[in-house]
Amino acid sequence: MLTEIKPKRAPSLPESPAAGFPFLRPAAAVSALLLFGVLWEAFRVLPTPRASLPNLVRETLPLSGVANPVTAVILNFRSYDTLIEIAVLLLTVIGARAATASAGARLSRSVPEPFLAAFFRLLGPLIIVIAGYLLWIGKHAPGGAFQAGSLLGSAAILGMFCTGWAPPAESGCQAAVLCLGTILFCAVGMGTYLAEPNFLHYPIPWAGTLILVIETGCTLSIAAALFVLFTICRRT
Amino acid sequence: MIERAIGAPEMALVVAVPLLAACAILLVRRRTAVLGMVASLAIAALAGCLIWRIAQEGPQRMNLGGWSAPLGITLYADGLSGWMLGTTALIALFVSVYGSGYFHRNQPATQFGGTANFFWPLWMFLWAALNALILSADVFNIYVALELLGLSSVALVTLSQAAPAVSAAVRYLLVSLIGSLSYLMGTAFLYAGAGTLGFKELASILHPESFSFAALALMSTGLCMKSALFPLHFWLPPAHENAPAPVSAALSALVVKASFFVMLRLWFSVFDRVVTEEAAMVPGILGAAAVIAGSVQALSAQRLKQLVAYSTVAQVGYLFMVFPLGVLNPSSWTAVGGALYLVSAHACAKAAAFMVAGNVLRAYGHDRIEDLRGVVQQMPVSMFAFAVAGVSLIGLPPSGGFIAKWLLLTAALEGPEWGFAAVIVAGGLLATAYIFRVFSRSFRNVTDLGDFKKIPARMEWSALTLSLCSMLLGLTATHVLEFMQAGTPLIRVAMMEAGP
Amino acid sequence: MVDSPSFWSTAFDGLLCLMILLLGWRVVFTTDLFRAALTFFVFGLLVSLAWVRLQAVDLALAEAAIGAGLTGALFLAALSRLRRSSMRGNGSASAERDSAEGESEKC
Amino acid sequence: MEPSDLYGSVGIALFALGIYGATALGQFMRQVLALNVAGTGVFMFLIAIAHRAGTPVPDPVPHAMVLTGIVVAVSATAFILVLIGRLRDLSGSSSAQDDRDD
Repeated sequence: MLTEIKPKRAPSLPESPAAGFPFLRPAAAVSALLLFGVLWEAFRVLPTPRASLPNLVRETLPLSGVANPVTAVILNFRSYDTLIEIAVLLLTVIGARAATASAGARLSRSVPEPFLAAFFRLLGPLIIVIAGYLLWIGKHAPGGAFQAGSLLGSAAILGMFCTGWAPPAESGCQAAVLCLGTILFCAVGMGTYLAEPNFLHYPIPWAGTLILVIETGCTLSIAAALFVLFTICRRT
Repeated sequence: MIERAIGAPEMALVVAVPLLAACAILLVRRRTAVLGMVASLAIAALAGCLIWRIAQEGPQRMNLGGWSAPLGITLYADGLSGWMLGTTALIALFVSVYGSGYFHRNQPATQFGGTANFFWPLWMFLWAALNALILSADVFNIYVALELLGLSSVALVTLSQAAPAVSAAVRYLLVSLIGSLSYLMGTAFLYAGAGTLGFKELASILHPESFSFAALALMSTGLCMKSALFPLHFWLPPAHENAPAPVSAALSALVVKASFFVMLRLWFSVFDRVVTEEAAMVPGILGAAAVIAGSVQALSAQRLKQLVAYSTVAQVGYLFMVFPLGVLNPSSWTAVGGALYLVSAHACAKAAAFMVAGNVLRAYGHDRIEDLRGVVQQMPVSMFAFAVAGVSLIGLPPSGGFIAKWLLLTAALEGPEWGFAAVIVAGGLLATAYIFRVFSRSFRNVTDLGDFKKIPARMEWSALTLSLCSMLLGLTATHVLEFMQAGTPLIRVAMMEAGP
Repeated sequence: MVDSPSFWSTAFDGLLCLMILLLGWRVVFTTDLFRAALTFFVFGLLVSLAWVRLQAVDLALAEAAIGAGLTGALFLAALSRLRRSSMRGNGSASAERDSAEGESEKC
Repeated sequence: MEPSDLYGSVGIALFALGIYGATALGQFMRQVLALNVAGTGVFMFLIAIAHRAGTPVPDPVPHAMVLTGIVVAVSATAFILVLIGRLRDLSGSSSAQDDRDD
């Protein structure tokens, strides 16, 4: 069998599937073409959708606490997906840290350039303001926690390059920011049991506020997670 | 039975509590094992409450956020999910006990340069993902839970920090991501054609149309990759072999089964009117091939953990035979009951077997099968646990494995597909051969015993308890099968009962 | 929802789709990893433009920031890291580890 | 041809292309890149579906799915890149791979 053909000296080091399977490429090419053909045909004859769900979202939107339908779906109607997704983000940071824990690696500092540092001192606050605006505007218009969080994360990465600042490898504060989104989400979900009989069931008058609280936590966690993942990726 | 409109709160808590526990462990960073054990007990207790409720009140349905299904996400727990949840809780509890010994600070830390602290949060994430996957009744939510499951499994594999483990982890992650993407594309087609994501709504809308066939094929391929069905199993043995022993136990016992369970749900409820007998033969034949191929590879394995990992490939093969057997005998509960029984019996036995392999590896520094002479003299508890687990893996009475294989065999002989019966019997014979290969070495009496390091007693006893559980399962079959049918999870059976 | 697509908008869509497909092809089939990562960045930007055409502005924003920007940056960071580590690795390589080296070449 | 049909087909093509790359290519980094192309294809398909829904504003549910998917994809990519880097370090440095075999 495929996996049994191993070199004698390092039997626990598995071969790449491509190495043990000479006709892999043609087989993969044929199946990819087949895949495209079948899916395209299925897409071509797709029945006209009954647009019930978009209408349902529009009708229920006033009850959701926000005016942007995408935000309403992400943080109210299907908030449980987002809870798990924030957990996925936290998990990958922990996993990346665990994988590099025994590496004894440190971040190589980039040499700061005075011009870039000054530039960032100007740009940094601006980005933070824009991220806050994106977070706030997400209630009514395109924007929200994900866009704001990724913007903040990119700003931190930019700041690292421009000013030569390196974050501490691991600190309690960093862990707290990383966990903030997950903790807030779970806490709100369990807290809603005080008023309503379901998990994550926001009382309608509170919905807008609760969503904003969760979004703020998620923005910070997303920014921190993306930034930390980038630094681990860069570490030597 | 009537479903309660407001589901049991435990349904959300079995996901939220492990996530919160993971965060708490990350933030406190001291006495992680104590925190982890407390959390494990709490989660297991919550799962127990939920199972009790299902037994008392019937199936539970929870509309998360208060939004009912086409708009929101629904969690659903019937007898099948309750059984899976219970199996998960049982195995996970003992994996926690075993892990607290395995990653103990007095144990040789060189192998895990400081990564032991990461075991508990990652393990909590894994448990949350398993529970989320079992309870979810929404195809897109299952995608997110699958990602959580795949990533946490891979992260746990890398805890052993050696190059083979990381190499296996990269391959595992690649396969897992390809599988998730395939599943997601299937979800997209499902939404494009049916306009909803909830199980119940989909089941009433879907008909044999080209988009539903495309979705079925894409989702099933993704899930088969994740549960290592035969030609897509190449990633499993290296990953399960090189992971730390408690992780191997959890991966083999639970993670592989979770994606199988999702596939079972999809085929027998969501896609019930779409699946054809020809389509059902595909996973069935691949499963039969897996039984033979996995067993043969287990026979030629050099090391104990490798042997146990290949045995998982074979046992997963049995599970996939449920698709032809279930579709061909639509009125029959036997095949599905047998598969679910096998999930639990195999989970207990396989977790125990991996724990024993880990004990041997820890005590002797190697697990080469040829050099296992005299192990029985030094580790009688572990080897007894392996013997009991082996009986269940082979499927001898009175083990849980026997009941499971008996049910599958009965289902196979009922229908026209008696070929599957032959494979089931042949798989049992091959399993006997590879299990006895271990015994013929380890029971040999020797006077010059090798280097032996003492291991914590709980590592031996948790293996023994789990293997005894797999034996105990053989004695309670009637009650279990009755519980599994709570809420008549299979649409076909429900329709049969309601009359034509 | 689309008021009779005019010739020009259809032509623009077609051109954009062609370029996206071409760049996707280049990402997959370029052997030089550095160039592939850069191509992926441009590919992501074009994709986000396509999403604006499909009235998904917020997603286009997210794709440009995360899908193109951050993923591209991650690839470049990982590549520079791999180069550094291979430079160090070659110094102490020995014949004993041929198979291991072969494995690492595949990264 | 409606734009949603056009972009939907492109999404399917990118998906097939990426799946080919992720299975057939021999280097891990290239496989990960191909996987990202496949993911982008799926997202594009979903957005085309949302546009196709026949309502004045696109269907927000696929949009939410894509936003979730993008974040999951970037975190998975970062994780696998870290693992690949780690693998390179381990197999390039002293005998980490044969500590269990002899």
